[in-house]
Amino acid sequence: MTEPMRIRAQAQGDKTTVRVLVSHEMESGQRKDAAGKTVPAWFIQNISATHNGKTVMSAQWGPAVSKNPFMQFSFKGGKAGDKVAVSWADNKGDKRTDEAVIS
Amino acid sequence: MRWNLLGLAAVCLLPLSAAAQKSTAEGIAEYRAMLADGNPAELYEARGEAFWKQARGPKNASLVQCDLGKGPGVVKGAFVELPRYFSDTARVQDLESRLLTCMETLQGFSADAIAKTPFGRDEQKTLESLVAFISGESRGMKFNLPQAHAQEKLMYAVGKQVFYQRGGPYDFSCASCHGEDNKRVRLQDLPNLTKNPGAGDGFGAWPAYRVSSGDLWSMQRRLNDCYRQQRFPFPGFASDATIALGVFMGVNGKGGVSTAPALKR
Amino acid sequence: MMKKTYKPASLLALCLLLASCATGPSPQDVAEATQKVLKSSFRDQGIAKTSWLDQDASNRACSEAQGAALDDKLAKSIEEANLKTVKMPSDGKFIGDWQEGEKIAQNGRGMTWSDQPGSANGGSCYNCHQISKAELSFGSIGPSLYNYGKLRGVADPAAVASKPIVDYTWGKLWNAKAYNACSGMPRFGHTGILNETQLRHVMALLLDPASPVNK
Amino acid sequence: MERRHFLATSSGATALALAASAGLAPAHAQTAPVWSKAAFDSKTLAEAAKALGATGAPVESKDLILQAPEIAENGSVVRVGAQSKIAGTTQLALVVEKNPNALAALFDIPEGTDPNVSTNLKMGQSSNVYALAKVGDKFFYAVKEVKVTLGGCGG
Repeated sequence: MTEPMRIRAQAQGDKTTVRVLVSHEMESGQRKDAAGKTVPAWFIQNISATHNGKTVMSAQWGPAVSKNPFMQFSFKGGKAGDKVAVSWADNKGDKRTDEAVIS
Repeated sequence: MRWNLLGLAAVCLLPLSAAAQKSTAEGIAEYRAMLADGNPAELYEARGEAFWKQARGPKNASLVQCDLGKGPGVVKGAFVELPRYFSDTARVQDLESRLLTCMETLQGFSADAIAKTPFGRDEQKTLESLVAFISGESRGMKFNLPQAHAQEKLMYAVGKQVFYQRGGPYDFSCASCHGEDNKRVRLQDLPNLTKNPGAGDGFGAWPAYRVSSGDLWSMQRRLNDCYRQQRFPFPGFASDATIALGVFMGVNGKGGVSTAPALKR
Repeated sequence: MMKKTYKPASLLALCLLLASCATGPSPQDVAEATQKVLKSSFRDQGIAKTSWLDQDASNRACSEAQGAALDDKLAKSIEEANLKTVKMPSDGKFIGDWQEGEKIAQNGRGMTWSDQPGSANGGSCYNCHQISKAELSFGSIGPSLYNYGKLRGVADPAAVASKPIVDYTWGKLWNAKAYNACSGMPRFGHTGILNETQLRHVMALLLDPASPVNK
Repeated sequence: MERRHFLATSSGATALALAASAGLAPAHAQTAPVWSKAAFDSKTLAEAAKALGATGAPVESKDLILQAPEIAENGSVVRVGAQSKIAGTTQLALVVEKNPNALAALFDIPEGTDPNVSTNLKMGQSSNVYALAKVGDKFFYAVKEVKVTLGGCGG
C-alpha cells in the first residue's frame, strides 16, 4: 500500500519551488535482518513531476536515497492555483501520483 | 593517598581543544540547518490526522470526541498542557496514555494490549502518527502544564526523584546526561532538563522524526530508549515513572516553545 | 475605614492559604509514592532486571542529593568503601594493547536489555570523553583525556616513577567512586562491565607513549 | 495518465539500461521511464559519467555548486544539492564515492527547470561526494568531503 506524498509548491516571481516528501522505505539492499538475512532492496527508481502536462522534473533514484525521501526543485512558469503532479514508481512495481496546488 | 590527589588535579587541568570542537559544532549545526526544511514527520502528521478522524476499532468510532484535557475534540493547544490530571481516569496522563484511554473507551481497543505492543507495530504505529498530528497542532505554542491538582504536584515531585534515581550496572540516572548545561554525548547536545531553556527545548522537541531509525518516535519511545541506554530495567509503556518524568520535564520547560514533531539524529 | 482594614486582613488569609497549597506533598509522601511508582513501572527484559533498581550506599546518597554535593563525611565514607573494592591486576600487568583499547573506547554497546547475555561490553569512553585527536565525535560529560599519560609525565608506564599514576588510573577505571563519591563514571571493574584484559587495553590507550592519545 | 510512464519491469529496465550504457538513450521520462542500471552499478565518478555517456573524464568546474554539509550527524540522512550555473545543463547527478553504488540520484533538467536540485542521501561512511553535470556532451563535476560521525550512545 502506498501513502500520500506531501507536496508543497510555492510560486515566487516567475519561479515555482516544489518540495516533495515521499513515504517510502527505500530499503538499500545492504541491510541484514535479525536472522542475518539480507533485506532485499526496495526503492523508488523513477520520480517525475508535471505542470500543466509538461514534465518539469524527471529523476532516477538508486537505493542510496534516504528513507522517506525528500526532493526539491524549481521551474519557471507556474502560478498560484496551477496544479503540480508528482509520480513515483519503485522496483517492486508500486507507483503513486499525487497533486498539489501552487500557492 | 597522595597520588590520588595528584591524579585528580591532573584530570582537572586537562585542556579542551576549543578550536577543533568549535568547527565540529558548526559543522553539525550546518548539517541540521540543511535538514530543517523537509522533515518527514510531516508524513506522520498527515497520517495521524487521518487516523484521528477515521472510524476504527471494534466500536468503529473515530477519536474526534477524545478529551485531551481541553474538552472533547479540542486538539489545538492540548499538547502543551500535557501531562495533566484527568478526573475520569483519576490519573495524571501524558499524551500517549491519554490516547490509550480514548482508543479503549471510544474505539474499543484494549489499552493494555497496545501498551504491550512493540514500538512501530500495529496500533503502536497508529499511536505514533497520532502523537505527530496532535503535537503538530500545538507547534509554536508555549508549554504551560497545569500544577493545580494535588496529583499533578505529587507527580512532579515523584518525577524529580525518578530523574535523579541512579541504578543499573552503569550507575546512571537521567541526570547523568541531562542534569547540567552544555554537555554532549558524542556530538549530540544534551539539554539540561532541570530548567529552561534545556527543559523547554528538550521536552518540546518530542515526538520527533529520528533520522537514525527513519521513524517517528513518541516521547514514550524516547524515554524507553533512554532507559535502555541507561542500563535500567524496562519501563512499561505509559507507566507512571515515564509520566512523572514528563511532568517534571514539562513543568521545568514552562514557557518554552513546542517544536514537535521535530527532527532528531 | 472599616473596609480598609478588612481588606489587607483577607489578603493575608488568602496568602496563607495559597502558601499552604503551594507547599505540595510532604517529602514522606513523595518518597513513598516514588517507591510505588518505580515498582509498578519497571519490569525485567532480557538481561536487564528490576533488581538493577536496588541501590548501594553510593547510588542512594547521590540520588538523594539530586546533583548537590554530599557532605564531606558522607562522601569520604563512600569513597573509602569503594576504594576497598578495587582489585589490582592479578598478574601485576597493567598495560595491554592500545589499539584494542581504542576499539573498546569506541564501543558503546553492552548490558542493555537488547544485548545478549555474555557478549563483550564496550567502554563507551568516547560518549563522554575526548580521547584520541582523530575521533571528532566525542562527548563532554567527562574531561578530555587527550594526552592523558603525557600530561602526567608517563614516559614509561613500567617505570617506578609512573607507578602512582598507573595505580590511580587502574583504580579510577575499576571504581571511579573511590575517588569521587558521586562520579558520573561507571565502575567498570566493580560492576563487571569490563574484564581485566579489557581494562589493560584501555590503560594502554591512556598511558602507552605509543598510543595516539599521547602524541 | 502519469502511471503509464512507469513501466519499470526488471526486463524493461535492463534493456533500457543497456541502451543507456551504450550512450544511446538519454534518460527522459517524457517518452518512457528509464532506470539506468549500468549507471547505478558504477563504483566511481568516472564510471558513472561513462555510463551516462561521457567519452572523457569529467572536468572540475567552479560553476557547479555542490551543497553538502562538512560533517553529518548521521549517515542515514544527508542533504545534498547540486546547482549548475553552466548554460545548457541537461542532467545533474549526485555521486557518493564510497557507497556500494556510487551514483545515488540522477535528475533530468528539462527546458525551463532550474539546474538546482536537492535530496537526502544515505552515506555508509565518510566519503567524497560529487555533483556531476551534463552540458551537451561534456561532463563537469564539483566535489566535497562529507565526514560521517558516530552519534548517540552507540548502543
